[in-house]
Amino acid sequence: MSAHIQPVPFTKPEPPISPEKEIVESPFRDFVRAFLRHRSAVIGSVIVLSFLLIAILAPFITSYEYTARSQALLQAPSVDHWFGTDEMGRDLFTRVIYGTRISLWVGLFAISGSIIVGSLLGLIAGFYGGWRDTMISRIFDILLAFPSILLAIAIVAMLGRSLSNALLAIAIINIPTFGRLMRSRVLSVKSEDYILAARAMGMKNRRILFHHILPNCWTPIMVQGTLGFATAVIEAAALGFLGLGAQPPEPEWGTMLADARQYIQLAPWTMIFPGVAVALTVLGFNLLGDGLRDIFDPRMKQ
Amino acid sequence: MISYIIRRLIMLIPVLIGMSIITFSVVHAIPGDPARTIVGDKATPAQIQEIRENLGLDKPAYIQYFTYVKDILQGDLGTSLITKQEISKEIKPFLAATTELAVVAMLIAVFFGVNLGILSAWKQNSWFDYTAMLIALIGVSMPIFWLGLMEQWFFAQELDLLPSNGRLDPRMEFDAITNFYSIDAIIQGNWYAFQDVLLHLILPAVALGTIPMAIIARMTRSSMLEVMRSDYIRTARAKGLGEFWVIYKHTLKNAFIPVLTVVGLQLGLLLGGAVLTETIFSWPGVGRYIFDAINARNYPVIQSGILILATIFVLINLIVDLLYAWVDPRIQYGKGE
Amino acid sequence: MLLQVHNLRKTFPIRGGLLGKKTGEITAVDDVSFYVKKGETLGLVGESGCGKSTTGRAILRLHEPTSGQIEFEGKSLLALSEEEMRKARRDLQMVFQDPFASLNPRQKVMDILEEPLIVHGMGNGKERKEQVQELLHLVGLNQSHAMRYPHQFSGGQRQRIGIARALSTKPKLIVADEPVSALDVSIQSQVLNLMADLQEKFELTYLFIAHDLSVVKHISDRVGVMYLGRLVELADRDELYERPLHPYTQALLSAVPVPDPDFQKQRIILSGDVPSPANPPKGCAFHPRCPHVMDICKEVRPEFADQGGGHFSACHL
Amino acid sequence: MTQTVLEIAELQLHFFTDRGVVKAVDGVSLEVGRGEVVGLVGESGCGKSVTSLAIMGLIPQPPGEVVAGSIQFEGVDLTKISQKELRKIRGDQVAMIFQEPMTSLNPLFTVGNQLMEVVRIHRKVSKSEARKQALKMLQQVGISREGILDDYPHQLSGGMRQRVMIAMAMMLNPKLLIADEPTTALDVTIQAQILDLMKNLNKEFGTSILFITHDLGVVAEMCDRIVVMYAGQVVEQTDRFRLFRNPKHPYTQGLMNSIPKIEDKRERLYSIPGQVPNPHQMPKGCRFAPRCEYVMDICRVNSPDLLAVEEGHLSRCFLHQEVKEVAATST
Amino acid sequence: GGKDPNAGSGKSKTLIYGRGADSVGLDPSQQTDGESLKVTKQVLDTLVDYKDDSTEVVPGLAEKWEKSKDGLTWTFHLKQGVKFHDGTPFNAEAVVFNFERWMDKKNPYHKGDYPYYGYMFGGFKGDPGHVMKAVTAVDANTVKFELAKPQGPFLNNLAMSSFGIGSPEAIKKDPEGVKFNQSPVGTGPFKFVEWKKNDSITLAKNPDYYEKGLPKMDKVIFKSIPDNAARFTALKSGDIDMMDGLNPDDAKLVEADKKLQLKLRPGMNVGYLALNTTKKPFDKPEVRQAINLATNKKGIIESFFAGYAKPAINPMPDVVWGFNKETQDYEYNLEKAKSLLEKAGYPNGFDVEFYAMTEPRPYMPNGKKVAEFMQEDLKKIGINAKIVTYDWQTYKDRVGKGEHQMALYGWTGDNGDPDNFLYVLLDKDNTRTPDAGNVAFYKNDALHDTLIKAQQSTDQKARTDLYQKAQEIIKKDAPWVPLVHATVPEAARAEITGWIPHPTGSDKLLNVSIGK
Ligand SMILES: Nc1ncnc2c1ncn2[C@@H]1O[C@H](COP(=O)(O)OP(=O)(O)OP(=O)(O)O)[C@@H](O)[C@H]1O
Ligand SMILES: Nc1ncnc2c1ncn2[C@@H]1O[C@H](COP(=O)(O)OP(=O)(O)OP(=O)(O)O)[C@@H](O)[C@H]1O
Ligand SMILES: [Mg+2]
Ligand SMILES: [Mg+2]
Ligand code: NI
Repeated sequence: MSAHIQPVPFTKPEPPISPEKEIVESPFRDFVRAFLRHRSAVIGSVIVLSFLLIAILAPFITSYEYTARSQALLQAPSVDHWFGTDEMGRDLFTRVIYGTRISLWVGLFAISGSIIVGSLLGLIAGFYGGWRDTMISRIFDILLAFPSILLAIAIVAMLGRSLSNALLAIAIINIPTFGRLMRSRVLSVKSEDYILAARAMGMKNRRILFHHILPNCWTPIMVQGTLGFATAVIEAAALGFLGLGAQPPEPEWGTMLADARQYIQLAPWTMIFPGVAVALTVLGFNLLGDGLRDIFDPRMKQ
Repeated sequence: MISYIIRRLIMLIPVLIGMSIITFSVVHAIPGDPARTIVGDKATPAQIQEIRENLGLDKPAYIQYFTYVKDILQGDLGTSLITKQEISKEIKPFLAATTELAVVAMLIAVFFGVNLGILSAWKQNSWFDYTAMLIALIGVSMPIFWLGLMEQWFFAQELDLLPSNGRLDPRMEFDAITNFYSIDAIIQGNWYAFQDVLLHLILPAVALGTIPMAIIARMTRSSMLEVMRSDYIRTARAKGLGEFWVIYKHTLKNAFIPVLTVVGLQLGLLLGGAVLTETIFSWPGVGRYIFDAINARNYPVIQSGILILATIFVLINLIVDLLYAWVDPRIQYGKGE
Repeated sequence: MLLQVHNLRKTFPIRGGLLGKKTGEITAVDDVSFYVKKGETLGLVGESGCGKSTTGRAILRLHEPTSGQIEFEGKSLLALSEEEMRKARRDLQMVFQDPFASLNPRQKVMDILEEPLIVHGMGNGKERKEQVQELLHLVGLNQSHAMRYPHQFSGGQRQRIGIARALSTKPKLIVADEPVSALDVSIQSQVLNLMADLQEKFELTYLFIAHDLSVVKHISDRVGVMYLGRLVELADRDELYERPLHPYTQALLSAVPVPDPDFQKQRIILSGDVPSPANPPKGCAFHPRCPHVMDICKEVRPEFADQGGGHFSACHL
Repeated sequence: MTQTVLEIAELQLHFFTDRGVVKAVDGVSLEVGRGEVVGLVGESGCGKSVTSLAIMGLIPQPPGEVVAGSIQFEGVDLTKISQKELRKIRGDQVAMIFQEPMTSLNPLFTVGNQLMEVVRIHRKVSKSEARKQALKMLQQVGISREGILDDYPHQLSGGMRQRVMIAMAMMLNPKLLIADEPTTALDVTIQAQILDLMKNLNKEFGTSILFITHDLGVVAEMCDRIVVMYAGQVVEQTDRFRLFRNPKHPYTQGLMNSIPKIEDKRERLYSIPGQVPNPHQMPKGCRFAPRCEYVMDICRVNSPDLLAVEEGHLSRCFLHQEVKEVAATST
Repeated sequence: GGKDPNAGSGKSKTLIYGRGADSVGLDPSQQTDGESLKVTKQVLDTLVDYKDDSTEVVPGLAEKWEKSKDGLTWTFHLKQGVKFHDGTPFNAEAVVFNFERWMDKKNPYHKGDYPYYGYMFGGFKGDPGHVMKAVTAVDANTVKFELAKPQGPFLNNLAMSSFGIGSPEAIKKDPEGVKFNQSPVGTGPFKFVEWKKNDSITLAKNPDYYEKGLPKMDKVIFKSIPDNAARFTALKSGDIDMMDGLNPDDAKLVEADKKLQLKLRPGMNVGYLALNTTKKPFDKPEVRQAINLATNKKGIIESFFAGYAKPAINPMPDVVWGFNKETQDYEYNLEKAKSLLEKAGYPNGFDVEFYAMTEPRPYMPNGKKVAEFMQEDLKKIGINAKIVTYDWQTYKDRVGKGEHQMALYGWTGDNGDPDNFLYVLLDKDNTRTPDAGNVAFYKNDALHDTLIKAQQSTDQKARTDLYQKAQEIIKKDAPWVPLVHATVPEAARAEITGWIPHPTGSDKLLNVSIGK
């Protein structure tokens, strides 16, 4: 009657863990899946990719040249000129399309510049601490306390007005954002157990820095970079608006807006389309950045 | 606490020194000089040379810098090269104008941003949430000068609802006492003027406040969501606390801490970053003042102006840090950190 | 005698005040001395914050000790230069409490296990790869696991990886800092068995830190009890569990819940909390909670002395 | 037992996540009698907390949802009533203590504020009255320092905080106290204090306690009856003596055997092979089958029911069901 | 908003003048910018004045005057009974006081810089070129000016707003030389009331003004609205009554709007493209001529001046006497331009930097656009122009140093004398860096002789002939592409009457009123 199962003897050999059949996914595949599930990331990347395509394919999208004048001055949008024409009779659609190139260029270069410099400084400050940290942190404080647009204006005034100098100015004013982010990230990664483990393993500082700390710091930088991209586009437009950015006849959106400002009464479309283009690009990057942040944020992970 | 404040103020010194050096070098590296502005478009070379000498611009840069620092240390912010006015006096109304604008913009931003953020977080993933967050995103995506122009065109011109520019109807008899017009109007008991001042503030403040509002709304939302997931909110619910109190008492106070940082940072940025808004709305503010000074190579104004703005920026952030301690009892400055 | 620790002390500064001056000290480890024999397991127990981890880390010089002596195989570790110490770490390895936090989330298991070999210049590429396979096998994982990332494992598996990594350089001493605390019971036993097997196989020596007294008892040869930065009792396992001398050890042992409803014993319920290591009580650190407190305890710090047969205790009783 | 305070029947609780539906609780039934201490044990992730949160109506929704089953508290089905009615019961008749005393108190409000809040939500009393009650309750849990009411949580040690949590839960003398791993984050000596305290409260006030833990030692000490969960299901349920002396389910047996006993010698421990199944892909049939030593063909196909092995001893295993059948035919 | 403009402030008649920038200072002798002088014109009167719509000289504070035969002594008879705003009397002493203050660097009240004085009168006391030998009071109402050498444009110079006479008492009360610059005291139709920096300057009617019944307004407010579009919006919504700096394109809108009226300010200016003759390839006259041929002035005027400008043929506008009507302009002919280039040895064109100003100037409301426009045409003849911009200060600095190859530039006449255009802008004397006035760095000895001869003559007829000849020489050498003489469009609300925009840019608002 007593068919009790007896407690299992302790000496029973331990069965090896069975190899699992479930498909092993790389973090990249994981990321792609999470990404595709994230609505704003997808919408954002679609917008960004479209602008990227527009930038690349600009000459094929429009049959006009962005400097080509016509007799039709300040014409309202029509079949011939989808966005109308400007005061020199140039096709606005074409100019907006070509403007994409400039804006993306601005974002890319300004932001990669500030990421490289900012991260490097932040890395040094966070990892080595001590006087290096104090010094670099002060530099960040200084740059941050500067009224950034005024600093940019001064820098451009100093170096001369051109797109590349505007880029440089934008890159400089964005350095502390990335620097501080990197520093705080390094500080937190530095105190992780796996860094301690790496030291316990007998690794050299340099190896720890580049193999263990750096790879674990780049996600927030990437997120911030995407958002910074958006900011840079707006900043470039602001500088362009003040006449400090791209020089004619480059169709930079901010410059176009500045030029169009006086036609706001007469030809509002000259004002609306470049403005919408800026807002849309920036929106795309913001959506993408937001999405990436959610995806990378461990707190958002279930 | 006091020692913490002192420490922070001491830390301000290297920042200001670095700042003054950078400003000085950048400003002096800009080609051209103030002598030309002073004499205008026409002048003989001899005249220009003479003015340069009068201004001490022919001396080596480091001597000019030390002279400047010496003056600053004696509390002398210098004299505008163009107007010959003392900067400390001249800048006051500009600072006040910008501060008034920035504060109102910030109030708008905080009020709408925080409430939008709360509602979004509360109704997470509802259509309200999506719309609010989309609006917030569009808010940060718009160049403010564009927004300002559009606003002006639509509300001032097409609808003729609000004044398009300036701080006050110039026909109004009005004494600027503190140069915060809203306060001045109250002091003088001039309610008509007060109303006018507020009306004039609306468009520029909305233009200026849009980005901070959007940032605050997003920040509030994410920080609310995070706090709402926390154990102590679960505890509050487990006590049987009503949803309203859970949100506005237990969650908001905790969620507000990161928002506070954003508010401080943005307020600082608004003060120095209002150049474009000031230009579009003819707001006689400090951003425009320094911007003009850059164009005129009015060295002392640029230097002292930026120094003042930076100091204010740092002070605001210090105040924010102190507010933390007030909101969050866990933070105690001056003790072991 | 593999490891000898004499009067180890580690303090952490408390910073504050004007310009971040040092305003105080936390004495995390205070005057701790013990030895570990080759091939044995010394268990270290105590409540949270009493300095167990700090002791473990100070021995590996992951926290530079404030004072004291650490002799490993007769050589003083503290005398080594940074580079020499780095090389010496080959023989001294560590297993961490949180198997997730201690594995770099961006490295594949392959890289995690291979890296110590690279660092210490062991073998060429092919040999290293082979060795990694062997390690995996040793801890009960298989080849296919090598290309995965830590987050794709369960807690128990991750801890196996942590152990494999510690083993990779064929160390002589392994400091295991609460290696099973984060694991569920059914998994915990897998890991404990593995550790025991490996010890046998490679003649490993363990310094096993834990707060679970039953786990410590299960795995250790000798057990040390820490309280507020100090070692209060140290003895052979059976001796300690059967004849605890120090009132704290007694209370600790009595407080352990026993999974047996029939088991009845008199609990010693201590009053109060563990004091802060920033300002430890004068005299015997345990006196505010001690049921047998005497006047002398409040003034004089008792000596940590051999009470006979290698049973050390620090108590005036 | 005379009366049940809480009766959960066939509770189904699902989380609708991006990766699919997680059946976190899959047909759990249990009951708690008046004055009884019921232990709910099981490994991490088996659904203990979720079950207790469901009682409080605190399941994060979305993604969680009670899809089926009932939770009867004093004859009221908590899954059916409105949030408002539920709020009235919460904190008053049913109270809860959470695992992490460190994070379960709001850091920005004083201890007094948070304690008094409970009273003032449910009773119309003055502030000073609430304060008095708070102080009294704190004394009950062994804190007599009056100044503590004005302290902030971070100024207290873990043990103190957990006492405050208990005081908060006991404030209104609830009929049912749910304690979700209340001592896991604490040290052994402090844990002993807290367990002692809870036992006393149970005796003194007759509060029923649903005690959730993964520590079998704690269960053995505290609970009258024990419910063992595995992967969202109850696998065994009986009084503590029977459970410890005579565990029926292979999982329970395994669990017991893997604990290093304090009196045991240094030998190999038993270990349950494999690991807890992934909640997204539960095995077909019996959920423990992949790890079970006595696994039979049927176990991989059908899932067994929770049936009485003997009076007051339920188990979810085909082994026993066979046994029962045999027993039935033999008599 | 369109609220009652006079609400809340009684029933006084207030005029609001919207403009692009604030004044720098209000002591006219220290200022050179138009925005300052625009205001001081209302507050401080000058000895002689310009006519309402031209630079012809009419009596001001001086009723009449005579000059000696040799042109070295000028005697002015002052109006009587004129009072400064502070109540002190205006008399010969006051005039002498003002001139002493300006010309004598050792004068205790000579604080700061007096750029226009030095510029118009050849420096200060003691300088070799200084024209003014002595200014003395003959009696209470008579002032005598003795000159060191005759000066053709002497009267025109005196009429400039910069030489407005201020109250000596007020100046003496301000030994630091700061206050007067902030709140000037003169004899003009309006008194200074208040200055809100970067915002508005308020003037009130001077009840004691010597012309009875004037001015017509009780109050004039100068309001700065930096953005052109915003200013126009403000005008349309009634926030301001009149404005300058209208975008040329908006002129059409003004004309179409019944509530507004368009005002055209005659331009005594020239906008031009300076070709740096010392730099390759502009050292070749053919190249310069080719650029001239490649310039579509009509197109530029259509696009950026909305038609409100005259194509420039000579370096000076036809409102200035001595203008050569005979000069033939280069036609717009790209083919011819190209062949000229070929002839000059540039069959494939060349690369060049094209300086363009970004700040709107009266003669060039949108330099960058003009450059952009020309860039297209230049491209067609093979010239690849890269547009370079700087802020105005840097721009002037670089151009003054001759760093440019070609630069858009311009000039607004000060006193309506041809010398003020031709000598200043094109004589070799003015090619000295770093502050050259002749930014084409054009050096022609024949031209130099002609201009110097004209400068020293006081015979109008002889001067006219000389200047006509000069213009021919210039046209042939083509150191510039003269582009436009801009008529500056401005706007006011329809009810505004009596506003006559003056070529100098400073209008007396004496007769302006709202309604009838
Ligand atoms: N890096 C550090 N800086 C300052 N104080 C520290 C640091 N590390 C540890 N401490 C302090 O030293 C004391 C001992 O800490 P330790 O981590 O060694 O305790 P433990 O016994 O391992 O506790 P647990 O069981 O919680 O792991 C604690 O009071 C802790 O706060
Ligand atoms: N918000 C959620 N979203 C999705 N799944 C959840 C959520 N909360 C819990 N779960 C799932 O429900 C299951 C049960 O979780 P629960 O917290 O009840 O476990 P537990 O038994 O309390 O474990 P522990 O001992 O770790 O506290 C887990 O598999 C978990 O993945
Ligand atoms: Mg530890
Ligand atoms: Mg749980
Ligand atoms: Ni039996």
